[in-house]
Order: sequence, then structure tokens, then C-alpha cells
Amino acid sequence: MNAVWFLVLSAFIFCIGAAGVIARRNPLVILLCLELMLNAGNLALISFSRMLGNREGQVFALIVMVVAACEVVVGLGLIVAMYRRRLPLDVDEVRELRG
Amino acid sequence: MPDATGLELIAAEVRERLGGEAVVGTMYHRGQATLDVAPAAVRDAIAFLKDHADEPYELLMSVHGCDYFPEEPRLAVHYQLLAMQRTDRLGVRTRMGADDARVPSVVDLFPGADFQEREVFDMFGVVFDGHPDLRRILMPEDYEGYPQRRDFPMGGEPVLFTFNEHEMPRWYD
Amino acid sequence: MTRLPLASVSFVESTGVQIVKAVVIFAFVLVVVPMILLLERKLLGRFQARLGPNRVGPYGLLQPLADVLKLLSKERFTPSTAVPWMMAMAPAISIFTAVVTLAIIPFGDVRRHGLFGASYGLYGIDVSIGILWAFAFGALAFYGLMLGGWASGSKYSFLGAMRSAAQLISYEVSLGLSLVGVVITAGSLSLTQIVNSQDHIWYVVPQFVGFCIFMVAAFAETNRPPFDLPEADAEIVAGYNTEFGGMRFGSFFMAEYINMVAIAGIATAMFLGGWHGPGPGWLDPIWVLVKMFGFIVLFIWIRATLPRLRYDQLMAFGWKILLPLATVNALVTAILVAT
Amino acid sequence: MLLEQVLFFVAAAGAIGGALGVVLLRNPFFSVLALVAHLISLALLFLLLRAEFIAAAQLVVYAGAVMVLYVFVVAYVGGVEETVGGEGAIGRVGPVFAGALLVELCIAIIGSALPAIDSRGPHVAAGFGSPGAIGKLLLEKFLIPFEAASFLLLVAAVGAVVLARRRRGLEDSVG
Amino acid sequence: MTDRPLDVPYREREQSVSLERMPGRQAPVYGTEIEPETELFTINMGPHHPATHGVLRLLLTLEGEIVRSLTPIIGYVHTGIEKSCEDQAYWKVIPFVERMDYLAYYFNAQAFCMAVERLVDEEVPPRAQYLRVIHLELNRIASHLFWLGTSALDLGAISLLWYALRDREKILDIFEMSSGQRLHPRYFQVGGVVEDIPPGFEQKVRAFLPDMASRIDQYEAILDRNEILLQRLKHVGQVPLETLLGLGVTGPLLRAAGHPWDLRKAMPYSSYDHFDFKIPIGTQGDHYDRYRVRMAEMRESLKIVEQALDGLPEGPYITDNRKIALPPRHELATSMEALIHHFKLVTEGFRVPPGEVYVAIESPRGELGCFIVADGSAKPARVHMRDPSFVNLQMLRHMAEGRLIADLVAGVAMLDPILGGIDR
Repeated sequence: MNAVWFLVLSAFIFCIGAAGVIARRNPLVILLCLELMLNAGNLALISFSRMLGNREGQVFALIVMVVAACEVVVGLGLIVAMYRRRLPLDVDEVRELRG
Repeated sequence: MPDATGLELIAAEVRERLGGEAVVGTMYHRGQATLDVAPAAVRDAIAFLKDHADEPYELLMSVHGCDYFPEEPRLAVHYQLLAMQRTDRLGVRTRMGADDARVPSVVDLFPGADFQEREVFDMFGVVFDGHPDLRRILMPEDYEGYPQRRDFPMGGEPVLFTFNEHEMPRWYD
Repeated sequence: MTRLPLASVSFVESTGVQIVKAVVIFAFVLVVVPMILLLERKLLGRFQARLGPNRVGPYGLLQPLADVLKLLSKERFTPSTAVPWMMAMAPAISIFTAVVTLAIIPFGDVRRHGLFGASYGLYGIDVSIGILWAFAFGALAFYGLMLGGWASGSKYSFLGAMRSAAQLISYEVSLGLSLVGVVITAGSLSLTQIVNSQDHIWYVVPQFVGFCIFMVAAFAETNRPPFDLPEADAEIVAGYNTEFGGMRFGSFFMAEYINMVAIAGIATAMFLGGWHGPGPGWLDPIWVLVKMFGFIVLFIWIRATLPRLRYDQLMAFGWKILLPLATVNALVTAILVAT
Repeated sequence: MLLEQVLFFVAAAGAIGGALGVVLLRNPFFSVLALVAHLISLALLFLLLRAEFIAAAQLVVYAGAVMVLYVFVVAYVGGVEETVGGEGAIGRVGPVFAGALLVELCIAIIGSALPAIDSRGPHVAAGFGSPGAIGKLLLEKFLIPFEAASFLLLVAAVGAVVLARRRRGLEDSVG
Repeated sequence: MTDRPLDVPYREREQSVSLERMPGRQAPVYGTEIEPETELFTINMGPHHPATHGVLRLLLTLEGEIVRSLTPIIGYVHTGIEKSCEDQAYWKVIPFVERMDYLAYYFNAQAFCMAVERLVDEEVPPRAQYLRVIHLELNRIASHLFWLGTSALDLGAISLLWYALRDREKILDIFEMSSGQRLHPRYFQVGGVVEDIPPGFEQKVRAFLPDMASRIDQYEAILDRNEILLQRLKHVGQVPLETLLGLGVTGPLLRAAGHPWDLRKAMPYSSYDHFDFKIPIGTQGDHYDRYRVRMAEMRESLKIVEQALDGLPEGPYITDNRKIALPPRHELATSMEALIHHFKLVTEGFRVPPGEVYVAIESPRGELGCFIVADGSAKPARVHMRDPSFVNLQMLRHMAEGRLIADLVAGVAMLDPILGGIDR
């Protein structure tokens, strides 16, 4: 398979993720859509790596995974904290910064 | 066991504390002493016996009901008190008619009376005033009647099998 | 015959051979699980001062067949609160992930087994990621239990699913770390190479601590007693498979036993020297089977002996004892190997 | 048709289906499951790209740990259903914006002048994506990103603990 | 708790043996500090559940794995035995009451027979009393063995069930020898026992005693050194002694909390005062003490059985009061009077003078009281059993609330409720 296929697929996934981030209001789903976008990036990185025949893209995909894991942990922590305080799980309604 | 004289002494003490009409009578039979108490006074009498200065009966072992059917007043609630230190038992009985079957609850004195009072209510229809959760315990919640009363027929319950469920209209209600 | 375009494997075989191997592994599963089932029931019977199954067939040998027929003939029911398609999927996931793990267990070396002029590896596939393969599919096995529990729409199932999830996560870390020592010593992730590097000494000796941690974590990962909390019958009825009946339950059941076989195989390869043993080369697979058999008997023995842990004890044990121990073990091994 | 192409299209369909499922399904639990399916498909694609270690890491880290966290949180907060798109301009702008982005990206990729982009890439050795090779690269050439990533993980772990901790004092004021 | 003054005659008689251990505190449970307003969910444990020992239904409110509140719901095996008894002649009541607490059937029969004997003022011959003691104590061992097996099963140790049942079978064999029945033998009669023990009975029991003693050693070897089991039992489910007394809890549960109350010592019946035995008591009142107390009780029961066999007096096995007990078979052929008595007893039963008594004995689960009202006819006007399981069940809430489900299961196991006794 030519690398262009993978790149187009990656673009598709990225755009679906972006649409989700904009359109959905549940913070959980928004986090999931962010994951989609990061994974699209990973796919692009790895296909470039394969295309160029060097492994550095894969290394960066790994690091992106680490970043994604961190983002998830913090994001889910926020969601749990929101739930505990009886805040609505809706990003449109949680507008104020308060402790 | 308090002997017959001891029982009279206890009865006198209870009378002295709670008034003359609190104790209806005493009963000494086969070495067992039972104090007959008026229904309204039963909680006070048991509280008095529980915290008796010299001879406390600190445990309530059993609460059970009884139906002396042809006799009146027909219903009774029995309390079996136990003094562990002196290995001594004392029965307290209260009798009432079926229409005004109300007794003050002793759950606040003896938490263990909870289930047993519910059983008496379930089986005899004696209402325990002040019981925290007076519901049927052994029979189904929607059961009607008090099965252990003597005028409740024996064997009156139809048994539901699959072969005869059509003969029992609205059995599922 | 083209080759699968997938990940590189250190010994590459044609697709046809791979398919044959897949069939062989599946047949192996189908044969070995009923045997373990019978073995467990017979052994438990002996442990418990009774006979065990002895009515169906000679010495009760046909008992597994009777069990399977009984399960097959059972009604398939779905609670009204359930998600039916997910309930159908969950046992399949469990079985799939369990069988796939078997693929990497080596029964013999590649060089020594020639047939029709070619040489074949006595394993399903020898991937360069090696033991990570098992962990990858072990991670997916979580979804079988979780979906099964969640989709049943029953509170007991849900409790069981949450328990199993927490347990799998907690002990997978220890399981992985306990193997790090072996991987460092062998210098490879591939199971065949690890076995090959145990030429002189089995890793159970230098890596004894790792072996103990691995065994404990393996009991937890396979939900076997004393870590059978996800299906603790006394507490949450049957945990995640409460609402499953017939062959769906059978699938979960089978997955548990396949997992047991897989863990026994991994332990054999990682710690007990795999196919190494006295005797001629054709004895290699036999040695592996004998060692696996030993592990399976151990699993059964433990089940007959030990009571069940409590949930908080399980968590505390996993995180506060096993994990630090495994970490220290990995660190010490790394330092020893580096110097 | 080559086996490789079949696999690619199957995996690509899975990836796109999973991604659409994440965005379109209303119950967050199903969204999470859709993402799991998406991740597994991606792992298959990584295998096709000879990145087997990344594929395994994808399964172990993403499907095995990160998504389990999601499942726990969804089970904890319960499935909060919501309408997709919803009211307001943003709900309608989102897909339009994403479509525009997609067109632009496709033009950029297909119209790119990069010569290698339409090739299968050079032939690589068997151990191209093996753990050993990646690990070597990670520890020799990319040590600082590696360390930074591990530090980030530590910070995130501490942050998550702080976030999810119960603070009784503050609880009352928020109500 | 244990140092309350017991300076009464009972203190001198009770001879309690304490299972002394290091004082400890309640074992910590991780996660119990979860705040109350988080999600609770309600679950029905039972009536069909593997660990509720019958058809006990527990309405649990859970917070994750932690039991926040617990309501026992009973009545699923309510068969109206007390009501049925009112329609039976006195001697026909015995098989009914035996079916209440179906693991301690001899005790039910003993309580009922003692109450009737009290009402008719009938003395039981010494040999019958000793025979009763032998059967009662063997039954206590059998009951505790069943408890041991099912409790271990609830804790996850599956094998012990089979070991315990294997030994219980031997006791049932002994019962079968004396009465022809293994369960619900109707061996005790008003005024004595049905029949004298057959030849070979004594040898069989004597062979059983050392065997059983070594078995108890084995079980303790399996369980006492098992770290998992100790972790599950020690410092779990402690209930203050005051609460126990307020609830009217008796039996091993009370003794495990350090209160040496045993009716066999306190108010001896059936010549229990002839035997030398000790009352095992615990110190902590946790599950481990409950387990230890029951194990020690089995040993004491073995001692009692051995003493009863040694001192088994000669004499009649049932009272010779022809108005109450059936005449011997051989008299029927020769004596007209015996035939009449036989006929009257079998068709109508004996009449009991009016009166009411409450008699209590020490069953394996605590005080088993029998309350009988006689109205002068051949049928009791009221039979009530104060079943220890019924009263002790109220303690479960105090044991289990605020702890994990696994502790609740252990609590139910250590409570040893018999639903036949609870629901009657």
C-alpha cells in the first residue's frame, strides 16, 4: 500500500475527531475525540516513518501516546471532580472558573 | 427462679411503683413465675424489672404471643426475662382483647425484641406502639388475617401448583 | 504462497503453514480443555476425599462430553435489561484473546524439526515483540469480562465486572514487571530466544523472586482461587457470568481454562526452560507439556486448598507488596546484568 | 488483490467506523467501545506499516490501560446521554469546519510534491519496528524527549490524584 | 468487657476456658471513608444466593463494595409449624418441631419434650437423660461440622465442606443405629427415649470419639495457619458485648465476645451437671473467636459424650408412667391394661393438665426456648419455639454494616443461621 492511503485515512480520522470536539458537549466524549485526533497524528507519523524508512517517527508516536495518557488521566480526574461536585457534565454549562 | 413468695414480693414492688392496677395477678406454675401485667403498664414494668436495684432482670430472652381463645381477654403477649448473674427467669404476661390489642413496644429497652414483636404482630395482630418498623415478618406483606389466632382455620391456604392455577382466579394479585 | 505482510517475525514461514498451525492450535485447545476439566474434577474429588465424576463412560472419562452436551442443550436467555448483541460478543472476545495467546508458546525449536525437507517452528508465531503479544491480548481480555458484566444488566454481573477489571489492571503491572527480569537476562522478548538462552540454567533459579511474583500474579490474572473474586460464588453469585447460560457460559468457562494453559505455557517458557530436558530432540514438546501439566496441577491444588481473599486485601496485596517487590526485582536484575 | 490491501481496507473501515461511532453514538459507554474498536484497527494498520512495537504498545497502553480508565469513569458517572450537534451555531459549524479541514488536508497530501509519498517506502530489514530498535533509538538519540515524557507522566499522575481527591473543606462552599 | 464481675454462684460453676490472644483493633478496610452522598445502589442478596444458607434474603444498600445498610427479609420457608402443632397430639408434635432447626433436630425435640415433661411433672429416668445427652452432644458436633464446612465454603475454601460432611456422615450413621433415621429421628419422647440403644452402639460411638478428635486437629491445622483465612477473620465483625446482650444474642456468638453464658452450666438440665466440661470463650468477639469457640465446643462435646458413655446408668430408658409412655411391646400380649393404654395413647395421646411453661436449652446456636400452653386436652393450645437463629439474625446488621460484601458473607457464615429455625 502506498503511504498516501494511510495519510488520507489519517486526515479522515483527524477531521472526524475535530468535528466531534466541536460538536459534542459531554466532556468525556470530547476527550475521546481528542484521542481520535492524537491517533490520527500517530498514524501519520508512523506512515511517514515507514515511507522514509527511519524509525524516528515511531519514537514520536510513542511519545504522543505518553502525552495522550497524561491528558486522559488529568481530563478524567477533572470529570470525576466535576461529577463529585454535582456540576453538569456539559462543557457549555460549565463556564465559570471556581474552586 | 423466684418462688411463689418472691413473685408476690416482685408484684408488690411493681404495684408500688406503677400503681395498683398495673399488676393484674401472678401465676406460679411448675416452678415458673409469671407476672400478669396490664397491657398499658407492660413497658414500664419491664423497664422497672430491667433496672431493678437489687435483682435486675437485664435480658429479654423471648417475646411471644398466645391466644387463649375461648377465654377473655383472649390475646396475650409473653416476655421471658432472664437474670444472667442469678440464673433466674421471670415471665411477664399481658392479656388483652382482640379488638384493643395494643401494647407499648419494648424495642427501646431491648433491641432484640424487634423481630419478635414483629412476629407477634404478624401472627396475632397485636400492635406494638412505638415499634420502629412494625411490618409483617414471616407472612407475605400483603397477607390478610392473623394466622396463629385460634379462630383462624387450619389448612385453609390453597396451595398453588401449575395444574390448578386456573382454578384460582387472580392468584397473581 | 505469499507471506502475511504483517509484523516481521524472526523465522518466517509461508501462509499455508501458518494456517495449518492455527488449526493445530485450535484443535489443541479443543482437546486439552476438556482434559483439564476432567483432570480438575477428578483431582478436586481426590483432594476432597471423594471420587469425582465416575458415572459417564469408563472412570468418568466422558464427563466433559456430557458437560458440553448439557451446556449446548440449555436455553439461551437474555435478561430484559441486557444488551443482547454485546452479551453475545463478550464470550467470543474472551475465547479469542485466550486462544491467541497460545500462539506464541513455543513447544520446540525451529532448527531441529524438519519435515518434508523444510523446517518448521513448533509454535504458532514467533513475533519480535514476544511476550508483549500476550500482554496486548491480555489487555483485550478485559473487554470480554467487562462487556459481559456490563451488558448483562445485572448488578451482580456489574460488581463482578468491576472487580475483574480492577484485579486485571492491578496485577497486570506486577505480571509484566516480574517478567522484566527474565527479559533483561535473556536480552530478548521472543519466547523462543528466551528458551534458547536457558540452555545452561533455567531462569527459575536466578529469577526466583520474579517467578514467585509471576505465579501469584498469574493466579490473579486467570481469576483462579484464591483470587477468584470476579466470580466469587459466595459473594456475588457468579460475578460477570451470572446471567450467562448454556454455551455462552461455556465459552467464558473455556476461556478461563485456556488462559490457565496459556499462563502455564508462558511460565514454562520463561522460567522452566521450555523444551529443555533430557532425552532426544523429539521429546521437546513432551517436556513442555509435562511442565505445563505441573503448573495446571498446581493451579488445581491451590484451588482445593486456599480460601478467597477479600477485595481490599487483594488490592493492598497487589499494589503494596507485589508491585514494589516486582519493581525492585527488575531493578536489581538490571543492575546485575549491566555490571 | 493483495492480502495487504484487503487488510488495509478492513482496518481502515474499522478505524473510520470506530471514529464515527465515537462522535455519533449518544451513550458515552458505546463511544468508549467504539474508540476501542478504532484503536484495534489502528494497531492493525501499524502492523501493516511495520511498526509492531507501536502496535503492541497501542494495545497494551491504549486499549489495556487508558480505555479501562474511561470505562471506569463512564461506569462511575453513568451514561449521560446528550443530543449530537444540539442547538446553537457551534453544533452546525462543527461538521462544516471539519469538512473544510478534510478537503484542505487531502489537497495538501495528494497535491504534495514529496516524491516518497506515493511510494511503498524503501525496503526495511526484519527488525524495523522491533522493541530493540525502538528502545535503542529512544535511549540514544531521543533521551531528552524520553525523560521529559516520563516526567510528564509523573506530573500527570500526581495531578490526577490531586484532582480526584476528596476535599471536604471545599465541597461545602461549592455545594 | 470480660472483666465484669461475675461473683455469683454461676461464676464458680461455669469453668470457662479463655482463648487468650493479643488484643488488637478492628482491621482496616480500604475505602471505608467514602463520603455518604456518593452513589448508592440497592441489591437483593437472596433468597436464591449461594451464600445465604437457605432462603435468607438480604436487602443491601451498597456503595461500591461496601455495605451501607442491610435489612434481612425472612419468611420464605415459613411453614406454619407452630400452627400445625396446635392440631396434633403432644407426641405427634415431636416430628414437627424437629423440622424447625433442621441441623439441630435433637435439640428441638429435647426442648419440646422437656417442656411437656415439666407440664405433666414427669421425671425422666437417668439412663434416658444420659442417652439424650449423648445424642444431643453428637448432634451439636454434627451441627458445628456443617457450620464449619459451609463457612469455609463461603470463605472460598471448598475442600473443607467435604471433609466436614464426611465426618458428619459418621454421626448420622450413629443416629441411624439408635433410631433408624439419619435426620429428624424422633428419638426423644416425652418421658425418655423411644428405644434403648442397640448392641454395638457404644463401641461405635467410642470408636468415633478419638477419630473425631484427630479430625478436629486436622481442621485446625488446615485453617489456623492459613494466613488468608486469618486475615479474613481476625478483627472482623466485632460487636460490643452490651449490644449482644441487648439483642438477646446467645450461644457461641455471645461466648466469643467473652461472656461465659451456657445454659448447660447455668441452668443444668438432663443431668448436664454430672459432666465435667468447660465453656470456651473468646476475648475479641471477632469472627476468629467465633470460629475458635465452635471448634473448642466440639472438643468439649466429645468429652461430654465420653463421660456419658462411661457413666451410662442402667435402668429404664423411658418413664414407666403408662399414661404418658407406650407400654413395652411384650406386655401387649399379656396385659389388658397395657393394651388399653396403648390404644388410648396411639389414638388420642395423653392429656396434659392446663398450664404454661417456658423451657430453654442450649442449642448449638444459643438459647432454644420452648413455650407451651396446655389447655387440658390432648393437644397443645400453643407451641412456640424461641429459636436462637431468629434472634441472632438481628445481629448481622451490627456485624456487617460499613464493611465489605466479603465480610458480610463471612458474617452470615459465622452467624450460622438456619432458616428452618428462623422461619419455622
